[in-house]
Amino acid sequence: MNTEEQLIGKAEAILFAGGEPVALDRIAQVLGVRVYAVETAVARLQEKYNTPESGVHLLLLGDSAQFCTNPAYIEPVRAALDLKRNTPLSQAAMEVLAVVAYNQPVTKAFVEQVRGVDCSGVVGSLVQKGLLEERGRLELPGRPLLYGTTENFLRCFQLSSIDQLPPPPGESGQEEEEDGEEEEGDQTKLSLYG
Amino acid sequence: MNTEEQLIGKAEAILFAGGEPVALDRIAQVLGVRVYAVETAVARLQEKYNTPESGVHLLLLGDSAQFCTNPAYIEPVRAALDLKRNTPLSQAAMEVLAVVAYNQPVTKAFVEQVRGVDCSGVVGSLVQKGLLEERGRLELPGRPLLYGTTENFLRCFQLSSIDQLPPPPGESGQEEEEDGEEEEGDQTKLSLYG
Amino acid sequence: MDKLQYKLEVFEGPLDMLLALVAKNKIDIYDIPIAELLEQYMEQIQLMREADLDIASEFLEMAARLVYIKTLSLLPRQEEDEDPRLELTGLLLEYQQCKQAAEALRERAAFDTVTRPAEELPADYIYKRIHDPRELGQALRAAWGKGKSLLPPKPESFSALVSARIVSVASQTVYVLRRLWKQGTMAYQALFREKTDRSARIAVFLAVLELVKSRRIRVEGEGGGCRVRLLPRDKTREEDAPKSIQAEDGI
Repeated sequence: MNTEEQLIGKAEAILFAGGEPVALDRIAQVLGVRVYAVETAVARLQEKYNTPESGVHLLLLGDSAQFCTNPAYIEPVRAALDLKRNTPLSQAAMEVLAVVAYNQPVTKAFVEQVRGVDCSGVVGSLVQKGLLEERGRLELPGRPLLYGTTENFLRCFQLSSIDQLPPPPGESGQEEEEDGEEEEGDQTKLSLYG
Repeated sequence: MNTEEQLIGKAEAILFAGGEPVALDRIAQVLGVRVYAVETAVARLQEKYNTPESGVHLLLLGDSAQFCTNPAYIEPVRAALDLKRNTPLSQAAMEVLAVVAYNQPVTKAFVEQVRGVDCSGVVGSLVQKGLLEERGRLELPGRPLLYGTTENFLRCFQLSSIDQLPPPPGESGQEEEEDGEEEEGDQTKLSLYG
Repeated sequence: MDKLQYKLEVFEGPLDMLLALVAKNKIDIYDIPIAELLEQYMEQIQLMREADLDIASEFLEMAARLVYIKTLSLLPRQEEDEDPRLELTGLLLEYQQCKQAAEALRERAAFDTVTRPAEELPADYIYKRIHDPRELGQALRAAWGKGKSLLPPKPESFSALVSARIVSVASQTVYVLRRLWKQGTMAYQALFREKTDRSARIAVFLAVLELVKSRRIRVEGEGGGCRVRLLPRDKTREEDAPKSIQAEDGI
């Protein structure tokens, strides 16, 4: 029913029209093929698109894929579309993101406990920026909201899945004071992601 | 400053991120090249994109260009992006449909009088769903629109013609106030549908 | 004077401030000299006060907490009692990791890709589900039941304000008699069903009153269930009937 070329073309059309990250199993379901076939199609598209000169790159974000512009061309794109430069995230925002990213899904109360300060405003603005999202509620008195990171978060931090986060500083951090070898350990770990 | 490949890539990135048609002279201005160079770049991109299997096509619209999905793949794209609005009919929609089906052609005012609530939204959405259609106007002050059911309606309700509608239990309802025997009548009729 | 020259840092919170003090004084986080830390912490709070900074309540809570830990550590302790400083150590470690993770994330941050808005494709609204035709009958019955509820005022009902349409009582007397002539009796409310505007409804109501008064009709029953019955001709008395009725009778 689908030649391979058509399958790739349809996946390309869906990802392109979607704008947002589109789940690969969604594409598989619509095209009536296995997820594996979509993964292969996406890999072929990535070969085609992800060259240093290409204007468009195809990113894998978790179980989804999304087209975006080649970062090398951000300046002309911003200029042509009158896009504002993103203001860098504040220290508070980075800390909240880090706590959520490594512990998700988490409540705001958890984040506040780690940071020792109220985080409502920061969490709200990260949700608004599309970096955090609500993930249901915790079945505890008060049914607090749970938060997790978004696919947009993955894109902004150049991760293809949340597993690709740099190893949490937790383990090595605790050893820090004890054996003083954490730097070496960290670097070997980081080199895997560099 | 720009190799030809880079120029093409930048134009591609701008057109991709723009979404809407982007004027070629705008691209030329941003990239600091002549419009002619952008036209050449667009032509090269068209060669690359506009194949029958490609998911994305590049259209030239006067002095602008725009990426869009290959029209041949519109169906899978719609399915994937949930652009098929096929949620089951609401109770309100079903009632409006029934009142029209048994009394067509009727005005919206008639349906509203029967149901006792405003029906504009529901009638509009039933027309959009291809279940109701306009059937001219009533020659009365204000010339209200008349509505009737469609071929698609017959298909959805498995009827080969409108005469095949099950006998309306509504008739006894209409007599309700007049003969005082509607309850008994209703029950016998309802047992057919029970 | 020394204190005033000390450049006041901006802290993310009390934990951030404590970590800075720990680092500055090379304090062993696993064996916190609580009295010394408390003193330095209070010094910082004092500096903030002098600089007229808003001191968030969290800073004061932490001060209270440090005082509490200090008090506990002065009390004699049993072997099995937990070191009161342990919780503070835990908090500081956790926050330290949080800061490190934030730093690692920042290095990865790249806000230099632009995505595309979703293409605006016309949706396919055509309904395709299959239903049992009998659902229509059920829906019709449900719909008829609802008509009894009150409609919001129709735009036409306001037209009376602009151009009052006068419905004469006489014409409605004829209407009531005609309806009853065929059936002899009918539900009172049914008389009003076709009368949508207020003027006609009032005219019908007045016509009913007049006909009752002239004993051409009788209203039987109560409330919503009451019915109107046409009385036999011989029971009426010509002299009581209003002129309009007489005119009708003459036909």
